[in-house]
Amino acid sequence: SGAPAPGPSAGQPIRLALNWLPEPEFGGFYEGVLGGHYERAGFAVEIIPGGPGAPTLELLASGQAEVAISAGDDLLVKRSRGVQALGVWAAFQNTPMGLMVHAESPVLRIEDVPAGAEIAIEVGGPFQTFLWARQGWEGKVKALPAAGSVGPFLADPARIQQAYITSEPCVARGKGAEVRFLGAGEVGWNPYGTLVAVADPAPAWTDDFVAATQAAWEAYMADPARANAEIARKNPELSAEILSCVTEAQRPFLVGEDGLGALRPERFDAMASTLSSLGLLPPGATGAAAMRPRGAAQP
Amino acid sequence: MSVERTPSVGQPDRAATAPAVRFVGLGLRWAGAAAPLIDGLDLELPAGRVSALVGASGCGKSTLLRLAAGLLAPSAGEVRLEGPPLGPGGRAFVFQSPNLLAWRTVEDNVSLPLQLQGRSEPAAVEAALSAVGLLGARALLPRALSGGMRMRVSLARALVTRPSLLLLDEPFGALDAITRRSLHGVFAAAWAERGATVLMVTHDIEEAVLLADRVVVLGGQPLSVRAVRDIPGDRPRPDSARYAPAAIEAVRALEAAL
Amino acid sequence: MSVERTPSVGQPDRAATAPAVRFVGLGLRWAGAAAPLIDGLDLELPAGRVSALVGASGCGKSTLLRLAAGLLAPSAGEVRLEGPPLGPGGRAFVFQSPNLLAWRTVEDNVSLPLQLQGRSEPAAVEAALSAVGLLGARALLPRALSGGMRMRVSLARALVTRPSLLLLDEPFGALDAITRRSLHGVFAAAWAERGATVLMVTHDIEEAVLLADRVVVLGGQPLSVRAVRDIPGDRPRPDSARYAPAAIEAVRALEAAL
Amino acid sequence: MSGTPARSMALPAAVAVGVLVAWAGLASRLPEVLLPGPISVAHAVVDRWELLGRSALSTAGSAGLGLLIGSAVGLGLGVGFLWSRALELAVYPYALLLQTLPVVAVAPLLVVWLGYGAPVAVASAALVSFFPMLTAAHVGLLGVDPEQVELFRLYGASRLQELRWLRAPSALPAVFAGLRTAAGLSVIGAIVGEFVGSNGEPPSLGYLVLRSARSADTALTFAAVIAAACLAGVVYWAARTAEARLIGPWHPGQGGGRA
Amino acid sequence: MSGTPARSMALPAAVAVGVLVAWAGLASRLPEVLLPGPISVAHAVVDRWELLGRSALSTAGSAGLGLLIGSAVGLGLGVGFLWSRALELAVYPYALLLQTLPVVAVAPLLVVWLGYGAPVAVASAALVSFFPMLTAAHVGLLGVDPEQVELFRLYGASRLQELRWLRAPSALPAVFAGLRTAAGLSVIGAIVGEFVGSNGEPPSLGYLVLRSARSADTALTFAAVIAAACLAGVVYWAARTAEARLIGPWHPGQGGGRA
Ligand SMILES: Nc1ncnc2c1ncn2[C@@H]1O[C@H](COP(=O)(O)OP(=O)(O)OP(=O)(O)O)[C@@H](O)[C@H]1O
Ligand SMILES: Nc1ncnc2c1ncn2[C@@H]1O[C@H](COP(=O)(O)OP(=O)(O)OP(=O)(O)O)[C@@H](O)[C@H]1O
Ligand SMILES: [Mg+2]
Ligand SMILES: [Mg+2]
Repeated sequence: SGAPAPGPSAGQPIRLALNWLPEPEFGGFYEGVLGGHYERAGFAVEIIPGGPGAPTLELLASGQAEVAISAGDDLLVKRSRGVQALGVWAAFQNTPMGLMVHAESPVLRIEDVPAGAEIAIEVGGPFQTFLWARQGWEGKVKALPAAGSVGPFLADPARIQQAYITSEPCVARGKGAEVRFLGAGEVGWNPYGTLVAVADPAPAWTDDFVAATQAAWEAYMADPARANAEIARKNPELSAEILSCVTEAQRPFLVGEDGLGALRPERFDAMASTLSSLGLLPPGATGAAAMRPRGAAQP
Repeated sequence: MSVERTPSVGQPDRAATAPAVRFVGLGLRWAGAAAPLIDGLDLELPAGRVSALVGASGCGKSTLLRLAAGLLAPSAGEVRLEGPPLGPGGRAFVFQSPNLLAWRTVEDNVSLPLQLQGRSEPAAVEAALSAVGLLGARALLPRALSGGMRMRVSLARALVTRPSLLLLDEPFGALDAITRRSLHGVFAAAWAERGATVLMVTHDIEEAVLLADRVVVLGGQPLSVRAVRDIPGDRPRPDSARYAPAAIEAVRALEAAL
Repeated sequence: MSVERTPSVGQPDRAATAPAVRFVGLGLRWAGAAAPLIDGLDLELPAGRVSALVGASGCGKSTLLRLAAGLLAPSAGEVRLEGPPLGPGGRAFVFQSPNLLAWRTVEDNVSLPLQLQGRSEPAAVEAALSAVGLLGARALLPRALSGGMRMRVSLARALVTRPSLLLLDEPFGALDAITRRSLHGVFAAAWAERGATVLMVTHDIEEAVLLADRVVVLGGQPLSVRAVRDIPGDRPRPDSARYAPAAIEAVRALEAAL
Repeated sequence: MSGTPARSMALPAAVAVGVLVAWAGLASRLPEVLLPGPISVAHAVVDRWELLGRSALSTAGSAGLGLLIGSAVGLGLGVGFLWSRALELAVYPYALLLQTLPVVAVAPLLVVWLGYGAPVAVASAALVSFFPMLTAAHVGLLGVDPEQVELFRLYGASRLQELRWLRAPSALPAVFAGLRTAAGLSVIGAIVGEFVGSNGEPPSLGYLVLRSARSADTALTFAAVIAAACLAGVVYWAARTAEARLIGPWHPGQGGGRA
Repeated sequence: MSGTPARSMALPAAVAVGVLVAWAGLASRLPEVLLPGPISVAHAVVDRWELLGRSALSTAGSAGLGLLIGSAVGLGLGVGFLWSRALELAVYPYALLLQTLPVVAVAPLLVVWLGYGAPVAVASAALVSFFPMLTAAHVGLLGVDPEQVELFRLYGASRLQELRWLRAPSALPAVFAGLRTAAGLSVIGAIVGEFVGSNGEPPSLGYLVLRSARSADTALTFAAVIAAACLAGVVYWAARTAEARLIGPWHPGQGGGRA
């Protein structure tokens, strides 16, 4: 970044809305606060945990958050429905989403799912729509509503279930099940995860915030202990085993071929065309405008 | 329930199917009341006869009728119905308020007691309705009736099963002189036909003397029998019997006891 | 609402604060009824006087009282209250059924009309209760009252505001002779004190002749006036006035018209 | 005295216009994904008319059947409670448990037992509609004139006769009041059941709400919500009509009694 | 005639034992993650006592406040409907809409307007408890003895006086019947609100159900469900007690009127 960005006034307040409960998938943000990365960059960050269906982009759009954590597909769809938001950084280079099967299952890759199988999944969600369209599962594989519990999965060794690498596999392992995680990225569904979004047009402090975030996440990757302790405090239902299981399991998904945090316009365009082929975006939609490369000139 | 039945013990002829009503050492105390309403009352009302109960407002006449019907359990003593057992339609009660089922027409209110015994006797219903002069109102709902009409429906309902024990709580209270006189006739005819034991609460001593074989004056706290007077002479008596010197004397005497 | 008020036009003295009630070409047809109940009825009931309405059960007496009170709108004609305007407590109605509020004690039922006018007059309530002999029952709820006691509460409620227009629908119907006689006294005293216009429905012609200045016999379908008879002599009349030859004659004549 | 028909329709019309204007105004200041405006919802209704219709029919079936089952169980239990205080003490805690049961919590169980599709929706509708009916029956059957009970006793009426000819008719006003609540609840109950138990075959309003919410198609979500309200409206007015027919002629609360 | 206390407690005890045995039997044949047995649920209750307690308190607060708001709005609207048929026609459709509104469908709106946490739960509880109260008020206020209305008219009582001294007390039995339903609904309403609008601060039963379901801690789910039912039980019995106090002395349905 060559041009000297106008320095933010001391303690620029940032409300950062998470799209889930405090968990390791947000570890870097906690590290950013605890390790003083944000403070040193002139930000006073308040992390607002979310929950199921947390409307983070909506909070951003209605001015109740300055930074919203979202996902690549979500951002594109909501932009098309009136949310003025811009992706500026992403923790997960590869989507943490995928399918989970029992370890003894003959299904080794998503393509192996046989006709007649049943998958518990967020029915009607973009991933399900994508899978059925792309894999030709329409009429062959049954989509069962995932009721937010891994109970039925554990009870049935033949069960296939939608999962996040940051959650269900570790829960299942904690319950003594051996499972295999089949990442969605391998079959072409790969939106960025834990995507940092700010208002569009981007506020002046964006680059400084992104830089601080990058530093914080690098620190978290190096030593997650302090942030994880904070996460455990905020989310006491998370057992120590699951916490460390998730922290390790998510690593490979965080760093992609572009390193940590990068955004590539082509991937947004690709996701946009995938979504429009699924009818979730108007035909011919492009995605690059939904992101801003690091250090882009201020409007 | 302390209502007991003992076998008939030589009642007069016409009482063959009707019970005598005997209150023995009867006591009643309302929940939460300081003093008992009734305390050790003894009274016999003969089988197959008409007994009239008179007494001040609030003294306990309706309560006594409820006890006789077995609708209220006495706190002490007992109510004995002496005579042949009563069938389910053998007993009838005309409550002080008409107590009609709001969702039934006049006709269906009157046929209720028959229906409860699985009987369907349109002729009996029609006869009862015509006796109280309500044939024209048979299809009306209670809300469209006048006060007196409601009372008459209640009377018809009581008569329709031709009961052996008839308990009447101020049945003619809200009726004009003519309707009343015609109902006296209906009542007398019903009685003559069946020879029922009748207990009738009335506030009208003249009426009591005209209609009853025995008039009981009640009063006091706790309730006691102030006077009992048997009225001689066969019934039904013509309305003019009201003006007979013996009747006038009886009325005077009973009023004095009130 | 067709109840109108016209200014006082030379009423007798004691009627200074009480209205005359005049029915002019009155008509009433119940919804869904084939024939009208009332059709072109004309009748005047004098101010500050007691008028008794008698007639067969179901002929329309209660309905006429409701019309006079403005509780029912006539289908034709009008009801005129001629005299000074009535205040909110200037009118009282004793319904044929006691119509008490189940959740209020006797005392609170009686004080209701005062309360509705924002008045609190414990002395007036106490006086009304004592007049009907219910001081001892003041704290009871209606469900613990006998039929006659309920009626007396309703009477006390009507008297407590000392109304100028008092509409009574069989107020003494369910009361024993003694209670009744004592209430006649109460009623007479209330009337003497205030000189109210009273319309009283009764089924008892003797009572009508004893208590009223004018007795109106109603009947027929549609309702018409069968006879009107003014009863001379100052009121309140002693109970013995019942046996005066003129009174007996009046009763006979009115019964004949019934 | 409810005024002329014209006057009585003026306020509803004014309110409807007011609601639409307020909605449109609010929507114009919020992103579409949060609150779509009336026009885009209308568009969604028109465009997806067939899907909405088919979904509404299927949800209506589940709600109706659930309401039927819930009412039957609720009214039956109400009679049981009438006849046995011990039964009431024994069963009421479980009735409360059922009323407060989050369907999500037992969704896996329901699905295992009933399979996917309408049965879960029916069960969920029955679960929520049963309690108001139970309460209504309980209150209505007990709230009978004691003197009329005496009348039935006097004639030696059996419990069943007392129920059939006295308590049941006299409980009707209370039961219909319960039915008004239960009618709407059965619809939302079915929808919640469809959230967790429907796999899109057949399409249902719950599935549609969930699906459109997931794909941020908020206009369709709102269209489905409105369809659900219309459904409830139909059940509700059917109940009101039955009520007017059955108890209108004799119950003071019906018809002309208005202030 | 409800028998001796001993007899009247025998059935509840028997049913309770029966339910426990059936539950344990069923649970032993199903995997723990689907249906935990009574013993593991009891363990969960004991182990997580503090968390359950804190969550229940927070949910109770939301449910109670929601019930209060819902009741106030429902009763107020009931009075409005009494006074204006036009208002009834104008507003009833929206009341129905609110009753059938899936909270999920408007969760983002609620969160944006109210923020995370208790406010969404309160709103959701108010949404579901308002309709039964509206219906109860509507039915109760209209179902008054017409002759008593005449009495009030005669004395020139104002609308407000008629409401306060006649219609309101005479509507109490119906309103309490509505309250019984609304009490339980407010608890489940709060829980549903917590599903969609809670971020775990403070912990609440809805959050706990969701959380434990996701982590397959079904014993905790069931413990939370039972806690919710207990909550509803407390509200319910409070309502019943108030009912017995307020209308018991004069209403036939109360106390001794049992068959
Ligand atoms: N709400 C109503 N709807 C239809 N018809 C009614 C209604 N109220 C009364 N009636 C009819 O009007 C007639 C007159 O009734 P009303 O109550 O005035 O009689 P009444 O003279 O007071 O009789 P009673 O002495 O028996 O009280 C009756 O025939 C009755 O059937
Ligand atoms: N359910 C009840 N609970 C308590 N007290 C009651 C109850 N019913 C009646 N009483 C009281 O019992 C007494 C007698 O009542 P009852 O109805 O037998 O009188 P009654 O002689 O029929 O009077 P009336 O001629 O006025 O009808 C009254 O003083 C009344 O207050
Ligand atoms: Mg009596
Ligand atoms: Mg009358």
